[in-house]
Amino acid sequence: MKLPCPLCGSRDRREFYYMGTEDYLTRAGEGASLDDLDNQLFLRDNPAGLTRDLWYHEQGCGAWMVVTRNTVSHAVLAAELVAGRNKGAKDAH
Amino acid sequence: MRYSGLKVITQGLLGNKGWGPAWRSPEPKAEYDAIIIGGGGHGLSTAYYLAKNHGLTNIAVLEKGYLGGGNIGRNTTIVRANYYMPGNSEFYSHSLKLWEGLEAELNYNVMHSQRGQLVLCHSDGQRDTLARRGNAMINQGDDAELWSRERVREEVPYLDFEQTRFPIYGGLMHRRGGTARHDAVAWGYARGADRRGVDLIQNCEVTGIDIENGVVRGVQTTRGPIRAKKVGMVVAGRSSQVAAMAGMRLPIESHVLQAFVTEGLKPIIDHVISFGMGHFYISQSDKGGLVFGGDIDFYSSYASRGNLPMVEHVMEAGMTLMPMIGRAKVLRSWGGIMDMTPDGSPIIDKTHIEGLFVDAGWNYGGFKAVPASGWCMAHLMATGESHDVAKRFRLDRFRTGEVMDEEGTGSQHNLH
Amino acid sequence: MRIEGKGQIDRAKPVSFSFDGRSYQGFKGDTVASALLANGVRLMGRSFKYHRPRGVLTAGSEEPNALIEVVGPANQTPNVRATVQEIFEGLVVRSQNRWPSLRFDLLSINDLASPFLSAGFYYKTFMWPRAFWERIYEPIIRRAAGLGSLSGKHDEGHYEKAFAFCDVLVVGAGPAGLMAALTAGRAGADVILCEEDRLLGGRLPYAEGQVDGKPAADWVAAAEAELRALPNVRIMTRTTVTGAYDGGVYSALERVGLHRSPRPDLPRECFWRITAAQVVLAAGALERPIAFPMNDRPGIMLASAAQTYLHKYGVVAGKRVVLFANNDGARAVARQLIAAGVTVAAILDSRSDASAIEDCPVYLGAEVTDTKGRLGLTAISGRHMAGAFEMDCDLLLVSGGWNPMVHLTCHMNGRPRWEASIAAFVPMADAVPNLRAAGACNGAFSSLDCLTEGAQSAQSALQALGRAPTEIAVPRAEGLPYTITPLWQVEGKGRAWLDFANDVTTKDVKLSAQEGFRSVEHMKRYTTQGMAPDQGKNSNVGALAVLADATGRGIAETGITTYRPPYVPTSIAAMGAGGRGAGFAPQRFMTSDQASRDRGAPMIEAGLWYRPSYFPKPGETTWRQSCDREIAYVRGAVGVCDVSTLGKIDIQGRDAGRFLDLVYTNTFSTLPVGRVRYGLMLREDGYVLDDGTSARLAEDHYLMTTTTAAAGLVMRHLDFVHQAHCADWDVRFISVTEAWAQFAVAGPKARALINSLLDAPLEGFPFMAAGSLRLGSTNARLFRISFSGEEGYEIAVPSRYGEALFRDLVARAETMGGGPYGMEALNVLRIEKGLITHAEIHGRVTAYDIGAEKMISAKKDCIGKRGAQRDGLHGAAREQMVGLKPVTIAEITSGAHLFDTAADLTRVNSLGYTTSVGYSPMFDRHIALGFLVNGRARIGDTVRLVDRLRGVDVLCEVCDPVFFDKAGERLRA
Amino acid sequence: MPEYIAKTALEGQAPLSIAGTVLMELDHGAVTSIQPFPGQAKALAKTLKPLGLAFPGVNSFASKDAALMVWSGRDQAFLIGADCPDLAGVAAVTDQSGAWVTLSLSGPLAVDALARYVPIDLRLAAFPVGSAARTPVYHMSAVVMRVSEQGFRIMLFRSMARTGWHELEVALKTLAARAA
Repeated sequence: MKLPCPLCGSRDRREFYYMGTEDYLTRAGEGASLDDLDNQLFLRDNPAGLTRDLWYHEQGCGAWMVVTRNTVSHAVLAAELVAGRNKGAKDAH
Repeated sequence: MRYSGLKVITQGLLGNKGWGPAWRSPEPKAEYDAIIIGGGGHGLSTAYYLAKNHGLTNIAVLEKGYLGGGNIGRNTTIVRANYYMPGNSEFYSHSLKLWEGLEAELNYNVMHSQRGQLVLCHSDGQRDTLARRGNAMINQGDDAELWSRERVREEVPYLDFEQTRFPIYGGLMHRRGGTARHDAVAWGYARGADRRGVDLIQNCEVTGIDIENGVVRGVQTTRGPIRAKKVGMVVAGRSSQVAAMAGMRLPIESHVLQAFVTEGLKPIIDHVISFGMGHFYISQSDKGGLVFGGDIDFYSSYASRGNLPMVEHVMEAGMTLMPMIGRAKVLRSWGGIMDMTPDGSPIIDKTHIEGLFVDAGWNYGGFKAVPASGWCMAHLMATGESHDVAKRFRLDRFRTGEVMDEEGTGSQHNLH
Repeated sequence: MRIEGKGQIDRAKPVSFSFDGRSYQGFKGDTVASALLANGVRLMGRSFKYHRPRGVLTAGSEEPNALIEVVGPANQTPNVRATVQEIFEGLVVRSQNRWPSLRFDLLSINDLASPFLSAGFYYKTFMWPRAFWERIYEPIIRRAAGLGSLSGKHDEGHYEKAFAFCDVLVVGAGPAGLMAALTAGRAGADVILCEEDRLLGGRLPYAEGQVDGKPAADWVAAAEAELRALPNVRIMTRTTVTGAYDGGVYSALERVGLHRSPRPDLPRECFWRITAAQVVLAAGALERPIAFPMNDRPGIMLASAAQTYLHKYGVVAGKRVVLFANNDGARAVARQLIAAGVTVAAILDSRSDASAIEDCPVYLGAEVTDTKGRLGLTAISGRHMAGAFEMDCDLLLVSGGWNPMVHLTCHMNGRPRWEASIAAFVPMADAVPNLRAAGACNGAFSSLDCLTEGAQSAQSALQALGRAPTEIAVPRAEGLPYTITPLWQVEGKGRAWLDFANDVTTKDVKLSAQEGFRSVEHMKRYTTQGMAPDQGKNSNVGALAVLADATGRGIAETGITTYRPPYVPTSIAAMGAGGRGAGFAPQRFMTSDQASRDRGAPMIEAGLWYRPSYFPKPGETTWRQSCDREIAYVRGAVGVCDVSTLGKIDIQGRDAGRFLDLVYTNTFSTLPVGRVRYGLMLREDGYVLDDGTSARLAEDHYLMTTTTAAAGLVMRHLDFVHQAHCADWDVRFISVTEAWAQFAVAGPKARALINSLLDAPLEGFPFMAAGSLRLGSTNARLFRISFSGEEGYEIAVPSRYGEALFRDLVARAETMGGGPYGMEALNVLRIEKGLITHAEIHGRVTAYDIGAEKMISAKKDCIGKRGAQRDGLHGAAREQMVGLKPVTIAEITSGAHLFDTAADLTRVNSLGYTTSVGYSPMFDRHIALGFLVNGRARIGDTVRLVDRLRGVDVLCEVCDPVFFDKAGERLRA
Repeated sequence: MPEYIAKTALEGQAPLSIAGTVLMELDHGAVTSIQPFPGQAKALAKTLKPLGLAFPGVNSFASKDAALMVWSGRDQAFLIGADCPDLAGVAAVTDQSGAWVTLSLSGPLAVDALARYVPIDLRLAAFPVGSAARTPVYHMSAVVMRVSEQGFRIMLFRSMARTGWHELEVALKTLAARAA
């Protein structure tokens, strides 16, 4: 399996750490409801099909990325930097 | 037809013409008292115990493909009761007791083999953690022995005691742990349920769950609608999809777990052995193949196949622990889809919809749970109350924080 | 029997080898199978279940019968295909799964009992009495089952793994593969051509007719020469592509040293991970047998195998040959044998409408219904259009048609499609992204079709790569259509084998259907059809045809079981190459490593690191003596310990303090420069992730430390929090764990030791101070922190100076009555002070549990704050950290459980457990840290500490986890 | 006042030469990590200018005289073999000199030896001279640089230097045995 690191390019899956879906990006901070926490940490759509999940280029550049992927075919469609997800990756070196 | 050695001989003399079908192939009825979605190990045992323990016989098991085609047909067949956390401890203890009488119960040889499971430790800290677990097992009424390095060496001399990367400090021996013939468990329960009148309906996919005013009314299937007062979702590996039909979002992420079997070999590994540092476990099937596995591939997947990094990791772990298996050749690899929960423990609970129940989230550990899962799910569906040994398997425990995180790895689904 | 003038073997190089203790001679290029056949040996194995005598069926890796053990100097290798293993001088092989000998195998008694050993019989018996399963039945079954045996000794062979990348991977070097490689190679693409055999060409050299106007073998040689001359083409022979994985990754197994005499550093096998942008699958097809009664005797082989033995090895395995086939293609084998001077007694063609014109008798509408010969074929009987016949023969060639090798196209869950015109499964297009099947594996069987498809698929691959297609002239070749009339089974009295290796017969499949195991998956699992070493390559299609017949369904509807990797069985050692011994994970050594070893310290694993356990002195006979002495250094003088393995993260930027406030429960933005603070870190679910100290080195500059165990985890966590939640903050961080060597100097004389390094003594450097200093020309950092309860310092220097500083510190300590201390002493010192490690913060522990709930600042949010507020994470029902002291002098253990004194020792009464135990010289007894339900409220109570595994049952007093100097006067001294 | 002796990770390790391929430890001198603060790219470029080096693009390195600057990860580069100019307020800077071992691997077996462990495409077109990658060498985090067609600089954690050396030595011996 290969993943397209937005910085390093196509790399073998063995270079990456997997965390889970992008739900983790929506933080239930202080004062959030239990529903919010449930949605951040526990409950998942868990689709058989397209998903967006978080990978860390641990044996590479150290970037976290959101990967759009198919959980049935394992096709990888896209990847974007977590840090740049709201503004594009323009600041990344 | 009752099975026995005598019957095998008489049938053999008669050209084996007299063996009847192990189960019927009924058409679905329009209505049942209860429907079990999922004809895997857990679904079949739920149906069996609903009939046996609770006298419910107007029930059906709906299976999308063939009976036993899910994880019960693609696991590493390990049976054990070696948990530490309250909740898991009593449940798996109960399950092991059911295993111990399963052949007689089902009149089917599931080849439950209590050859002993040895979990190795590789540091003082790991040994203490194993001891804590072993003590919990004994406190629960199960068995455990703490083996020294020397004892391990006597019993399992082929491990690499000199060069392995993480030296072997000792291990926890669970004598009543072992293996069973996985397919036979599904078939045994299927045959048992069928004989008690349960309709086992294969090639019948559930496409919808009918709910009115918060009460379940039945299901839609590829073979037409079927009404039911109670519906149990027992579809580990597809739990999220089926629950979504009832508008539910589960605390589950699906992951692929690979396993491997080698060509047949003369007896060489007599126990189930688990490597504490490398996520590697191995046993030898009665046919002679080494059956082994490791961790999940770690990314969510429904593909029931994995990739090379984990394959290689598992093989490297095997080579550092027991290099004598190096020349055994892997014949086949496969993948099962695991319901991974945020604490690594399962779910057997009611849902917010009346009459709809869920048995899910078995992580790696579903096979050994088959008898008790069915026992407890049947109890829940029949009585509306959780069975004593499964009452902590609540659906809402993640919200409240009352989790059973055996590994201590936290809420990330894939870390258990 | 050798045929002169035939075979691609080197007749100038005779090779001796031994089989079952007898020496034989073959030639370089021979396999064990070809050499034994040349020597007239037909019996090579015993079947799995009935222990029936077996000879070779095939000439390749799909061989189900001729499995042997290769005996090496240190280890034997079981289940080696005699049809693949090349002979070399001194090779020793033996038969397997027989006792006492191959010719006389006692377990062949099973064959007589076969009526009782039908499919699934074991599910119906061996149930009574229960205890007999493990004690009697299972051991007998296990001993009877299995094939070859492992030696039980460590595999001392050398193996390797490697990565490769290419534009076009061509799998198989038959006509389609050669043509694909030529096409892609000429266009300049990087090509890897993998061929399982030692020779290129596949079956093309055996074909009748010419290619490009010359003998096929010559065309192959020319193609090979051209490919070898292309720098962009890499030819890998003896290399089987074993699996297709995501992202264009293919696994391949190369036999590097298996055909050579062992020698140092020469790997036996190499496991390749090949990444290919495009793939041409040209894996060919395998001939399949026919299930006729007693079709398993030595001397019965596939027609194509006989063709291979003839052309490749110059061997014919009999003197009087009969061919039994249902298709035209097999006739060529008979013709070639006749041309080589072999007697072909008859061609038995099952079709009644086939041609009867050959240079030997041809019988149409013919079927073999029985065979004779205990250890090898002597005669057959059957029927044909004119009636029944009996015939003497010692070699029966069988061809039931051809199965395209669709395997790789199924590795990503693709399903093959039934193609009735060739009575075989063919690949679905696009079953594997960027992979195209060509030639026989795609159901195109003529030489011309193979060459054409090879060229075309390479053209498509080039197009997909964005390369300009080149003109390709496909050479002229035989293009005859393939005609076949399916014949799956022949009715008759005896058993007809489908799966030779697993002894599955047509009766077993029918019984399976009779008992309701009608799904192809049920049939497979019930009968074990296709689960043998050949994974059903020879038998799956035939078996499901029999099942289809038994259940009244078509073959397409019946479907086929899934092919999964690896295509050929692959040794664990090859896939796990490099993992042996220490290779499983990198070894990490501290800068003081050699200095510690010089002092005889046993080094123990701490994660990937090696740390000294203790430093023995002459006269000490137990580790406890050393440990107690080292504790005394710290409590009474000064001890030195390398703590470099702790994670160190350098954090800089205007928002550095703000960032620490987010990841720690407590506040760091208010920490004064030059000070250190203890911090607690939670996971987002509210449980403790890690703890450690962070120092503020400058206004915008912090240095965080983590535990050794969690160093990588914390770095990943910080990266996540930063990139996910505050990417725009002005903060940057990097691991400096490896950059600094850091040493704890602790004890009443610690300050004196530190001062001895300095120009001027330390002043105004209180507990939890941090600063930089210079040691000669070396920069250093000093922190006044303690993990022992004594006045303590940690001094850090750039790693290059680590060893020198450690040796100096130890030498200075020794002059002051102290010295180095190891992990054992460190552990006791910290237990005495109730300081936690990951033994305590084991992932299920909350800040509340360790009495640190107040460290969660009320003034700010932090990671894990919301999670930690949940009801389940605090309250009296939770186990809280306490200290435990035996009431009497007695050894206690970590991992013991805690009970009320009057309670039964049952799970429900277990109130907690111990996590850390050490012998404290200060208290002259063992002390423990542990967790106890509502423990803080129970200080002063007596509980029962029970370790049933180790026979410990001791009354303990519950106490504060800080066993002494709770006020911290000693460390602030 | 003590004066301490500095040691590289593999101090005293003699170069290994197998079939014309040489493995040796390089004393890389000073290594400084440079992580520009947000919005400081221009200021950084200006400060680096006197060195004749720019902050390297992803997957690359550049050298000028004895100095080398290599991209070492997200928002991060290492300046090697030169003193780092004052970057206060411009970039976070740490001394990494002792944190790494640098191995030089060069010769006809270099690519094949590295391909035993490194999961990236090392073909010249994909990884030309001047390329750098953060990628593992077997199980070890590394910075791999291609300095010539057959020459590589490999940076590994100092603590793993012995393992790294051992692995490469095994690969070279294996390749030599294959060719024999």
